[in-house]
Amino acid sequence: MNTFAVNYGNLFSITIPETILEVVSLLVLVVDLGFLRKSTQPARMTAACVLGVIGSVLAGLWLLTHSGTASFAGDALVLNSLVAAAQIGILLLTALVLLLSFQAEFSRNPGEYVAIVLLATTGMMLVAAARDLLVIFVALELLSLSLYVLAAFAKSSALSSEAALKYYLFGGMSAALMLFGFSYLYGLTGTTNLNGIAVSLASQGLSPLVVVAMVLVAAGLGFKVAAVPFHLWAPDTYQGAPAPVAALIASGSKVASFAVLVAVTGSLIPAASASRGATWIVLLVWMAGASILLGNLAALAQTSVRRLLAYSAIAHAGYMLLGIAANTPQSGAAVFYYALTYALTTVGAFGVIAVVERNMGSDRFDAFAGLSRRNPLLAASMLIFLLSLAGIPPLVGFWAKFNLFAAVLRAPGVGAWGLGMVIFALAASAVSLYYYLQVLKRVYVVPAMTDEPMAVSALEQLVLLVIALLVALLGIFPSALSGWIPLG
Amino acid sequence: MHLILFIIFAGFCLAGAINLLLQTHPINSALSLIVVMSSLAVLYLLLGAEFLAIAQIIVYAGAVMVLFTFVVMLLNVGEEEKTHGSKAAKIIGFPAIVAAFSVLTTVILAIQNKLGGVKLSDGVTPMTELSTVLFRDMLLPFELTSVLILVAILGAVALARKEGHR
Amino acid sequence: MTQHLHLWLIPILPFVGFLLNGMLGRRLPKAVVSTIALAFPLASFAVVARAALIFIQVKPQILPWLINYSDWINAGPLHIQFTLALDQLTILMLSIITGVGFLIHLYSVGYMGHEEGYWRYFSYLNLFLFFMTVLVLAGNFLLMFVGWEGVGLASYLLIGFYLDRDSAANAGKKAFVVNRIGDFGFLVGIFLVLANFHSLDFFAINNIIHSNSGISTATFTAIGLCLIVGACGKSAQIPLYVWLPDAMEGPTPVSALIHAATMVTAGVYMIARTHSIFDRAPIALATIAIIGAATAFFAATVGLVQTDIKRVLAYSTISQLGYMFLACGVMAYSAGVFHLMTHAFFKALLFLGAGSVIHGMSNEQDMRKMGGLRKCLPVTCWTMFAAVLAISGIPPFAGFFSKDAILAEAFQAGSLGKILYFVGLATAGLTSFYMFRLWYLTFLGESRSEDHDHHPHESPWSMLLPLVILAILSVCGGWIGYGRFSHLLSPVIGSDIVSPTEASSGSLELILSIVAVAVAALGWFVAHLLYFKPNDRAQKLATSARGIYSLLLHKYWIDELYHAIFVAPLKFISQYILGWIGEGVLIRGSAWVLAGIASLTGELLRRWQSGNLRSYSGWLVAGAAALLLFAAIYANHLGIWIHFDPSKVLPISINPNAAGH
Amino acid sequence: MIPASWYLILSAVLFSLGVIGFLIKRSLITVFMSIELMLNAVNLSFVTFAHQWHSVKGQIFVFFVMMVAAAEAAVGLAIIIAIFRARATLNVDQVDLMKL
Repeated sequence: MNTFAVNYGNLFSITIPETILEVVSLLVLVVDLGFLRKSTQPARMTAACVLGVIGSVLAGLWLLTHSGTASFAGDALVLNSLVAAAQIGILLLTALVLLLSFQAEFSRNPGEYVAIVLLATTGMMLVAAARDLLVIFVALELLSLSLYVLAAFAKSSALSSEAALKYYLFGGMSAALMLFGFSYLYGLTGTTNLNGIAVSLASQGLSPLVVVAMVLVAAGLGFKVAAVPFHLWAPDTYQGAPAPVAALIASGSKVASFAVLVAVTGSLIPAASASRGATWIVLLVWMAGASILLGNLAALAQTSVRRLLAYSAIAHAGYMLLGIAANTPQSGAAVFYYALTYALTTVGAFGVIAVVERNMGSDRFDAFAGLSRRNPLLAASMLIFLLSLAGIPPLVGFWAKFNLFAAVLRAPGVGAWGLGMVIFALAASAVSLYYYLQVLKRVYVVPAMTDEPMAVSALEQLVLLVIALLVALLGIFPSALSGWIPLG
Repeated sequence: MHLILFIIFAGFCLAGAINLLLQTHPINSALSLIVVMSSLAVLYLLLGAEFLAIAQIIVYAGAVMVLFTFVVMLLNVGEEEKTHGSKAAKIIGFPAIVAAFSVLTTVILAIQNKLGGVKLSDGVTPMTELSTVLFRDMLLPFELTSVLILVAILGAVALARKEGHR
Repeated sequence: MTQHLHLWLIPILPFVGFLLNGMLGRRLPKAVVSTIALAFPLASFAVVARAALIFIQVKPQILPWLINYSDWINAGPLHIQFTLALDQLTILMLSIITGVGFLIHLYSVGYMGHEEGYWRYFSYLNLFLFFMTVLVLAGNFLLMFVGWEGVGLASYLLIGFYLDRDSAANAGKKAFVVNRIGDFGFLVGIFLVLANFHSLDFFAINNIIHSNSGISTATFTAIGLCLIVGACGKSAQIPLYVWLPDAMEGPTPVSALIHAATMVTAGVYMIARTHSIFDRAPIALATIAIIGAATAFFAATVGLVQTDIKRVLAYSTISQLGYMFLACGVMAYSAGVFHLMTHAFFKALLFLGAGSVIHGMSNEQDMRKMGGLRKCLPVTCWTMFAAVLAISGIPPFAGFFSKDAILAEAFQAGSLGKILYFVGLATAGLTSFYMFRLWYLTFLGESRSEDHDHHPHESPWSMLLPLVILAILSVCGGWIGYGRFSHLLSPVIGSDIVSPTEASSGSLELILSIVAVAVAALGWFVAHLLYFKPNDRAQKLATSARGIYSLLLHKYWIDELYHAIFVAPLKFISQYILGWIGEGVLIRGSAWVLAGIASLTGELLRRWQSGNLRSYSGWLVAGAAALLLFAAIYANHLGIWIHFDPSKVLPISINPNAAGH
Repeated sequence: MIPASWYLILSAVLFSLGVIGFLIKRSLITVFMSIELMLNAVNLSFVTFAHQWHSVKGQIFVFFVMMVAAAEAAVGLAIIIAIFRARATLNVDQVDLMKL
């Protein structure tokens, strides 16, 4: 074991953004439970959200201004441009989710709600940066625990607690599976560091135990990204959780999980041993294929927009898994780009769903009927989000897909199978347009049950428009962020 | 000596775990789980993990299981009903578990020679070493657990608190 | 001079129009909305015209003229630039798009004047022009694809413009989804191009191809076939044509602009643009030719018996597009593009004329209820007559020259070409028949309208002016272009491989022309016999050949066939198989499912997402076990169990102290 | 001397029993206990490997798993209380409002 001295000084220096978030979350609690105890519910929510947004913006600004490459505690935690990009993306997503939470009425504990959202964000940021099994585990648990709690936050809704329960139970099971895999990895290599594991595995022949460990780790991480067959929680949780929480689960948590999946893939495929790599890749490809197939097919049968988004999320996870399986630096970056832009779009879609639900009390297709006449701007945003998810150019969803599949095809050793998978994925995404159009048909064509305008706060409207604009502009200038996040 | 201890406590472990599944009242299951955990503590001792053995008793058998029994009492949970919500669980689940377990065991047995053996004389991990690693190399995750526990407290309070008239 | 030519203005101007009308249109008076909607396309046309003058007369030698505006995508080894390209083909297409586009905008001011959502209509129309000009100006596949999908979107929005019609919404969706199938093929083709040429730039690819890069014919064929799927989707060729007749649900000027003159020709344009790939893929070329000829003939036969005036024109469009495909398939790209141009004139005219009729008849589209409109709508009547002559291939109208060129080239292109020539010739006869039938039924004879109180009225000048201009183009467009056309386009789409075309002899061409005109005249004659005077000859014919008539009337039952083969099973899967997941009752009641494997799968699917936690666990475990077993077997297949070297696996037993503290 | 594989197999058995708990137990509380059982199985595996490697990393890992498990149990039980308030039942088979 290498000797390196770690003290609070350098721990603090590398985790300043996370620390900012933690301090702000405590501040939120103090303000909410201390000063504003007697205030009205909306005032408390507003104060808490404002503080939360300020916190995430501060942390994001710090990251933006302090770019650089660093590693900590023997590479337990790394900070490079890609990780920083993921972290800034996560912070942005959190800020957007908080901005969309201003009107949320599901909780009577706004202080706790915002504090836990911020702590969950800390978890996501650390997950994205972690390169040590132990840190990955603890950070993932921080993330998961926060999300379990958040999913149950709408206590007056029976669906919310059920959503939390399903999320929790399968989260717990998958965490145990993943830990079991981690224990075998540790047993085979004697280290928990991903680099160490890569080096050690490369020097050994392929042992059957590694194969077992791979499957177990794939199960744990497959749960986080909602890949078939570990996806069963996703539709129920997306449907039952409060809308902003569902948005967070679908966005920030996804980004973080894919980041860690990329890192783990890098360590499980040491260049020296093609056959071991092949096993892991084949696992990923199978999960990807099953996710794409099942996600798209099941989405066709949905009548709840949230469940539809859940199944489409499964399909999107499948596309991204293909990119991870390609395992080149380009495909890794393409997955990042895809995950971030997908997450952004999904947050927007859930924002629209939240507004509709507040007005109509349901997220069924009928609730969206005539949205274009009740609120044209909201309808236009939804149009942009859903078309981007379907991969229609020139929206960003198209570039993400194009870039991802191009990266997959360029990866060395992609033969007929790789080409076949890409064609399969393209065909599936062509099918996916159909169910997105089912929603858009309600939005634009089916007459509304009532003509009264859809009530939406100016802030929500603004945030949704900004997201829609981002989705469209990034589609027109896909390389606009290339200094920040490489396209591939 | 080692063999006898292992067989006894591994036996306790298995018996406890199986009993956990067979009992219908949650309290009985909880007690069985305590048996499993205590036996595991002894096995940890056999493996030279002195500190973990103690932590196992205090944290798991002590704190966590007390929490469980507390909730059982609080909600006055009774015997579990034998409902039939799912056939798939049995039809699909059991063969799957058997298959997975067989693969796992086969793999472990296939490489068992290379896994080495456990000797009682291998010694005990010194506390100082443990704490050095914990508080120096693993400082980050250690601090992270404090955040984790904060989330747990906040969450538990927020979820378990009664909400007035709503 | 060239540095002052801003190509980006061409697409951006309509886009600004779209933004202005889309955002503010709701609050603006109609006059302002129409001014905005007309001014920007007109300005765009002016830029195109100036570019055309500069390049064609002053300095043709500097074409193709490429402008890289910026790095667009810079992803590792993938560099794609924001390139607009201008060459002779582009200039021609742009002139049609912005020119005819402007006329149709002008026409729409009158036609759509009373519609609710006037501003929405014009903003969509401008959006369409934006995407269409992007498609044509694109210097690489990717930018072209953006325009390609964009015009699909605009078309979807415009077909579904009549919000209160459910059939319109469904037609829009059908168009979008069918186009997506084509787009899927196009995308696969683009990926194949990327994988093989490592570039998506049209001109770079041409250079690679010309430098004999050693890319095999099989690769070219694969790429070509994928691109054909894309072209078939957009240009409504067999088997992806089904969306176009339904697209007639949209407003008539939209049908004229998008579904006749511009968007549907994008497939032909794309093939011409990438012809250097097709030139090296004979199988792909033959496929195009066969698809084109088959579509031309098939759609013409369906057109024979349709009674809805717009549907006749829709099938006629499909049929004419088939001619263009046939031309591309025999490597007569310039003939294909020539026909594209003349077709844009006369088909836009036909649609606008039909629109004028529909407008005058207060939204009546059934030709059986028309008749005798010659007196009420004189301008419409005679401009449409010019278009009918043009499309039927009667000299010296525009269609004669282009169709003749295609047929002549086909005849000289090997034995397959000769067979396809006769198909095309037969189609020409059918075309002339159903077009004259349309004209006779609509304008001659006595009025068959049931509504005697209503008197059809001629349209306002804003609708008639485009008709007259297009009529002039339909009359003169052919002989102006004749002869000069292939010379003009030869730098762009002149085949760079020695064409199999035999050296054409003047006498052969003359004979072919005479035969073609004779066939067209025959079609006219038959139509004249049947429809010139009210008589029951047509009725008799229909009854005596009832089988064929019904087959044709129902469009060969293709929609029904598609429904049975594709739609119904998909619906079945999504409604029933997945529906069972939620509704176990259905299954329990039916004994046949409980028996055999069918019951097992049904039960499994129903169980899968039952909401029950324990069954979720069961599935999760099953999935994990399956992955584990699969990985074990796969690993075994790789040989790790056999070549397992224990000494290298775990260092533990070898050196217990290896791991330091 | 006992082969280390015995410990590992014991761990695998305990883990499988935990998974079986998920499949057959109807009471939510007992299902939660099954999670604890699985985590304990993992811990045994970690301790065994730590012993074999003479490395404290594995033991530290176990230490963290314990802490996380404690926090997780607290959250899980809070969710149970929320469920109980909403549904007045802790039967797994009856928490299935959402399907398809």
